[in-house]
Amino acid sequence: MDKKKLSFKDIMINYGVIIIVVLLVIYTGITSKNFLSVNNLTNILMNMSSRLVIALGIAGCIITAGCDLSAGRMIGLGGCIAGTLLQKMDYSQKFFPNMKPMNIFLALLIVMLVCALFGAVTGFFIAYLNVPPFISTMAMMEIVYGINMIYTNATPLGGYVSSYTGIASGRFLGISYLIWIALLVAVITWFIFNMTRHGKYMYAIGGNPQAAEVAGVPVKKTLIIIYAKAAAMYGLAGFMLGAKAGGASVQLGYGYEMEAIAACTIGGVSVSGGRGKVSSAIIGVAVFEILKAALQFLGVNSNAQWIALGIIIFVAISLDIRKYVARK
Amino acid sequence: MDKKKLSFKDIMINYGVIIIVVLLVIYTGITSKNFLSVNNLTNILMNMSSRLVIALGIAGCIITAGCDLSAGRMIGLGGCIAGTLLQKMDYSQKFFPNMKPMNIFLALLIVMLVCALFGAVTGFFIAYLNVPPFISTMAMMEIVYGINMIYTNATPLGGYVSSYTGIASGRFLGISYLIWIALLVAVITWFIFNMTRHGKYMYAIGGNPQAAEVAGVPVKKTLIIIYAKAAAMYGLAGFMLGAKAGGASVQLGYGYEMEAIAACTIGGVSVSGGRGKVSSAIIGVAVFEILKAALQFLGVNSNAQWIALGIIIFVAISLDIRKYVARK
Amino acid sequence: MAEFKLEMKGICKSFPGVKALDNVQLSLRPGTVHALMGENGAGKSTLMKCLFGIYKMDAGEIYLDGQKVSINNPDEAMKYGIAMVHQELQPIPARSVAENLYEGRFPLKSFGPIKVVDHKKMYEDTAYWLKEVKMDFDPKAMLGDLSIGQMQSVEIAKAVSHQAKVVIFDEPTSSLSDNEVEALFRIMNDLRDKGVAMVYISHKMDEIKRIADDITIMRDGTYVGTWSADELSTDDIIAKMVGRTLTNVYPERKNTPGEVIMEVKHMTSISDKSFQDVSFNLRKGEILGFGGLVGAQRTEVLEGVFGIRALKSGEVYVKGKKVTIKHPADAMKAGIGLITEDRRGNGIFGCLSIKDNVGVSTYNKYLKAGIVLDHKKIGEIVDSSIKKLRIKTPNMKEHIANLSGGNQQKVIIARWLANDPDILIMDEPTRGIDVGAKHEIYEIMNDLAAQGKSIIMVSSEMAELLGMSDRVYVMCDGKMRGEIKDKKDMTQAKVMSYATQF
Amino acid sequence: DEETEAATEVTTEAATEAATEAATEAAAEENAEPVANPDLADKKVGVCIYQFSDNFMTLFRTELEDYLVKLGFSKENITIQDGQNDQATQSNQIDAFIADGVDVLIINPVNTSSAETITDKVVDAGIPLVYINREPGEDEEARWDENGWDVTYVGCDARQSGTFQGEIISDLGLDAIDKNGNGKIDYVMIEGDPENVDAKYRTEFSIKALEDAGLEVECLDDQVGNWDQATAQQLVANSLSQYGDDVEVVFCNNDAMALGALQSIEAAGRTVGEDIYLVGVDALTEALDNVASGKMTGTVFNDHFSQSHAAAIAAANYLTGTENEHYIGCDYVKVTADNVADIQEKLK
Ligand SMILES: Nc1ncnc2c1ncn2[C@@H]1O[C@H](COP(=O)(O)OP(=O)(O)OP(=O)(O)O)[C@@H](O)[C@H]1O
Ligand SMILES: Nc1ncnc2c1ncn2[C@@H]1O[C@H](COP(=O)(O)OP(=O)(O)OP(=O)(O)O)[C@@H](O)[C@H]1O
Ligand SMILES: OC[C@H]1O[C@@H](O)[C@H](O)[C@@H](O)[C@H]1O
Ligand SMILES: [Mg+2]
Ligand SMILES: [Mg+2]
Repeated sequence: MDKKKLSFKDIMINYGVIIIVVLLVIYTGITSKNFLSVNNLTNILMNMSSRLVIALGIAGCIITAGCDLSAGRMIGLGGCIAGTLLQKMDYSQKFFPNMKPMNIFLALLIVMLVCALFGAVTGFFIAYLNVPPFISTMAMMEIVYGINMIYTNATPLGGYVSSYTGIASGRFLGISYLIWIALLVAVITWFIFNMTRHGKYMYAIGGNPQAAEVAGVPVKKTLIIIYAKAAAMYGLAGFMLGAKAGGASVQLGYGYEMEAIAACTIGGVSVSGGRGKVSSAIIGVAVFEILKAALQFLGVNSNAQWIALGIIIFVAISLDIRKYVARK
Repeated sequence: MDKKKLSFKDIMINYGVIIIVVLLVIYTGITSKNFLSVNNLTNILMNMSSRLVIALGIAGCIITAGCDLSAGRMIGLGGCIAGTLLQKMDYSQKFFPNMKPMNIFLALLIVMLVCALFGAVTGFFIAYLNVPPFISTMAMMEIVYGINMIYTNATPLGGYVSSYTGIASGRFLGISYLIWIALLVAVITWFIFNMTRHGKYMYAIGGNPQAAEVAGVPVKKTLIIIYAKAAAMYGLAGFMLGAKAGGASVQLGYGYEMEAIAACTIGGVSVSGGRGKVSSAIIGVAVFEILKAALQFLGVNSNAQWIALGIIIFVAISLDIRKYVARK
Repeated sequence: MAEFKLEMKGICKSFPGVKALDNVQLSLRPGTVHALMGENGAGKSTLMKCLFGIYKMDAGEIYLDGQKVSINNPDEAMKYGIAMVHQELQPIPARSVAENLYEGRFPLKSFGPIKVVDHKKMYEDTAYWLKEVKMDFDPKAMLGDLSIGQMQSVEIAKAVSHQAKVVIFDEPTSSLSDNEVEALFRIMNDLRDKGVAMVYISHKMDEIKRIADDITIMRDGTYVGTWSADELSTDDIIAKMVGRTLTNVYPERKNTPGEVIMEVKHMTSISDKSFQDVSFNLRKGEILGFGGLVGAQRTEVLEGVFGIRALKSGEVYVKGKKVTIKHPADAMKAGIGLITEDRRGNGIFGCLSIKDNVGVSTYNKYLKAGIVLDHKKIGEIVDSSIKKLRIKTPNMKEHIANLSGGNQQKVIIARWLANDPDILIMDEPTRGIDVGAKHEIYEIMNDLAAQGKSIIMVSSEMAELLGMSDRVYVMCDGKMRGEIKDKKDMTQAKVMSYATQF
Repeated sequence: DEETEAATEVTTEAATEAATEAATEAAAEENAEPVANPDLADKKVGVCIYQFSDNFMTLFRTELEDYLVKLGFSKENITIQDGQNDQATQSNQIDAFIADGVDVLIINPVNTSSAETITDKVVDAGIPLVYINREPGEDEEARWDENGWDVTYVGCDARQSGTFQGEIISDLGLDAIDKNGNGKIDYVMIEGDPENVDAKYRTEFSIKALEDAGLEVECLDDQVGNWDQATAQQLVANSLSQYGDDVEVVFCNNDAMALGALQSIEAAGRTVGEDIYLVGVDALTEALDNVASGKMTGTVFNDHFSQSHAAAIAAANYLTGTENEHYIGCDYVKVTADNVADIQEKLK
């Protein structure tokens, strides 16, 4: 085997997913004229925004070798709480008919706090009662859904005040607020992951929980914070999605956790814990959103899109995982 | 601490879930008259039958420290394939208008083989390309769904021949065929788990995959067999569910994997691998089905049922996990 | 000032089915190294884990400087000035050396109102402490990229960096090279001068004689006694640990090797950084030693033979026939067995019973009608191994994770004995094993050889290598550097001269 | 409450007649093939369906696509997207359609409450819009009218389907139904996806119709079956084993669930039409067969032909410069043993 061949293989292994996506973008750009328009690229960025917030939240859980199946239902709860608090006075189907629409920041705060509370409960069961994250977050997923059903009585919400929908339609420096929010969350998350003690504890717990415990890391407290923080981020994402869709219902966000976990993994967050960066989440989310848009532009049959998505996950992770496989 | 107190606590920790369920059964039996009728108990056993087949399939995956998110969609595929092959000649919406209804055993064989094939593909990616089971089965879940959508074009299937629906309505020694099938599957699974080399290999892989490799266990082959076998069982479950409901659609089985995983865990299968028995799956499935029936009998609001289910999972696993936590 | 820096009194600790500690005591004088001795499973690690707050003891008291204290978790232990180097490595492989060193106590600085980790200080301090322990790798290096020995050195640096008043070393040298051991002893001498009280646990008698001031001996979870190091000879220590006297550690060989049974030719790893062009042969009934410094790639070569590591080229002949080995199962078919050096990583199945741990490699042999496992036969074999190897356990259903390290090792030996290979590769077979058990393992090796089985033994312990081998190959840096055919040429000097031919 | 009354008005006997008429009209239209307009051949159509796996919407979209082609659109210019029952996903798809520059959008919204935002976006982009199957609120429809936007809704009123279900039962008369002789109609309700208006209205209006007919009702059990046959089978089996012979009527929000319920009813040794009554909605082929053979008391035909054709025509109208009304109604059709043959004929 000569050197050249090997390095080509290495490139494929390390950047395989990205290369595939770039090829797809080029192909789609050539065959359907508007794909590479500024308009459509903004669209893709907008679509990425809330997905990124979710992925960054879930990434924290995965890095501790956990996961969070409750993400989707938390998004729904966040979106619905925001929806009930931010309806126009004159909307005929108003949820709280006589309540003035709340200040949007206050509403956001409430959404994030409520979600964080549920997240903290999940974290408590994981940390103190040794319930595996998969099971614990699954249980919370059911509970949050039930609560949201009871709260909204399964009524779809709409008729939002313009300051709320304005979060999606408004722009600053030509860029949608949604994108700014996602950027801000990414920067804060980067800071937490890399610059704070909490971030390092997170990696330690994922890398080797016994070692972390023995080294004096407050494992339990850290876990609770991680799940609470993640839940707050799902709440934020629900808030963003509601603004963008101009409405919300209990189904909002359903199943998003799967895509977020897949996105993180594709980007390089290891489900066995201890490894993963903010950039991993960004790459993974970009892959998914670009793929979805490209498939639609190419006119691929919706049913076949599921298959394409599944195949991409297989291929992407097969290529990627080999980076970490010991040279055997 | 005196002996007595300790042993009460021990009993709670070891049999907590079962005790809670027994109390619930007694309470429901007293407050709603028909709960403890033979009729209703048969009914619960019928409901358990297909769930048990699923749980036993997924248990094998969990014991190897994996999981299987594709179960639900495989059930849907199995139910739909069976549906298309077993329609009456004179049914006007017949999927294959001129095809004679197949022999039901042949149809079952086809269903199980097709599912097993997809399961083997999942297993291949897990075993040979190191794709984590969570991700690999998630990808397969999407693919199988897409394929089923294309295959059936989301047409609801019905008009089954009576020999097919007879599997649910027919009885042998007064017990429904469905229950016999579940029993048979449980016995075979017990045999495989405990009496065969393959079963021991499964536990070894879950206990320590590297060690298994070094000990000469054919890890890759075993993993592929486990995922293929599990998929065949989901196919069987889909076949059973179709017979019982008298019809099938692509949504059949959706989300069942979560409940199956939760049931296994409640019964004592460890998500970190290496631990779990056939009886674990039986206990877990019984807990869920009894709970669901009891909540319905007690007239608990549908939305609140989600919350109750979530809480039971939390409590059950919190009690259970402590069996394995070294007392520090 | 109290006479003792630290006292543990009346310590009791039970695990389900095992009384691991029964009224044990330990008293550390400041400025001394206190050796804690005992067979595998005597309860040494358990006692230290109780001290460090990892286990909650059932009964007993701990006094620090004469004050009674209660220690509930490692964090509290560290706050009391206690540090520990753990027997089972505790690394976080995906993080940097510096982070591993400062985990749980990162230096912070203010970033506006927020406290952030002071990376600059962390890296500088890490570099300082690494230099203290005579190590000079990059604080930013990924811990997982280091060798096991280097990781152990990081653990030592970490314990030292705590500037603790009590430092516990639980078998720190089991994977250190001689140079690294020397460095450790220098550090310990420094600490002694600074008045630090140390506990030192090791199964290597020569180390004890060199470094210990006091010796406490335990047996079966009970306290035997405490002596000054000069009061006891090595034989005394062994007798008190084992409860009987052992005359010759390396038992007499009963046979002479026969014809060549296996030949390995020009084996080269698929990785350029790994072993190149390694050839050797093995005779029937022979104990063949593989010497070299830690990191010489001996393990990799033998794992290559066994089908765990990918090869670029090379051939293996067993009994004159060429065999293709791509998987351990192929190796087993060719009559080869392997006891790996990394017991926890790829040896034991922690959550499985002793029976399943022994049985796993032998199921092919015990099938009824080609399908059903013969549980009765397997049970008998496991039972007899437990007796033969004197594995300390309530019964064969016990989870292997609950056994002491040494007993776990014996279970793995039992696995391969049950498999009955013609050729058994043993990689560091006595690492972490007490003298009594070591002797037993050596006797088993000799018996196997006498039965016509062949053994390849990788050992970093010079005495063992020279004491047991019929013939020795020495590797350095992935290359075969020499063969010592004659027993009388086997000297430490000769082995070292080959082992350092970089 | 006004709204409720209005709905009840719509669903009088007269309306039933009108509905049957509409069905026959649609049938007539069916036979008369539309003329393909060549101007439409290069127009791009974006279609958003709330969820592909939905059986009824599958019939709807298949027919819609065929009919669009008949009207002159070319197949490769029609893109149909699966909203996966998620408004956010659907909104993204709508954005992509806008970016892609489609000429007309046909949207089956996931959440009708999001209609305002969707309309704003689409109107801003200057694209005509046809909503189908799920009706945006009155406020919203009023806006289209006021601003004269090219936006319309084509569909049925779900309240009507519920009322028809109730009427099918009430027409039988109390004596026929009240087997346990307590003077009440004892029923079990199996609901579809609870956030779907169709499910809500069917649950509410089927019972309301009974009460309006002067019958007393008793709800024994009300469970959520999520439109799913297997789930409904299990729920009804549980109900029957709890309430036994007291169960007199099983209402299912759709036919798939009614088919599941039928399995449980038969397994419990009960006979529809003799000691128990069963109604669904949708007129799935198998349900029609069952109505014909008496295994189901009745169902309600959810006329996807008229609806999809009307939607396709509305879309074509916008592109050819013809205006549309802002509300294009269609009617459900009550199906019982009496008229089942007609409906079966129509669906062949
Ligand atoms: N977590 C545990 N659960 C059950 N038993 C345990 C556990 N940890 C240790 N033991 C038992 O306690 C006893 C003492 O073990 P310990 O590890 O302290 O021995 P040790 O003296 O350190 O031996 P070695 O020299 O092999 O390290 C052993 O019999 C062991 O099986
Ligand atoms: N190519 C490599 N790159 C980085 N590290 C390596 C490489 N090869 C070996 N090492 C490290 O060197 C260490 C020793 O290698 P190996 O186990 O082959 O040597 P050995 O002589 O068998 O040592 P031991 O006596 O511990 O068995 C291993 O821990 C391994 O991680
Ligand atoms: O929205 C989904 C639902 O739509 C209804 O119109 C139909 O009757 C139901 O069967 C279900 O398909
Ligand atoms: Mg020890
Ligand atoms: Mg009555």
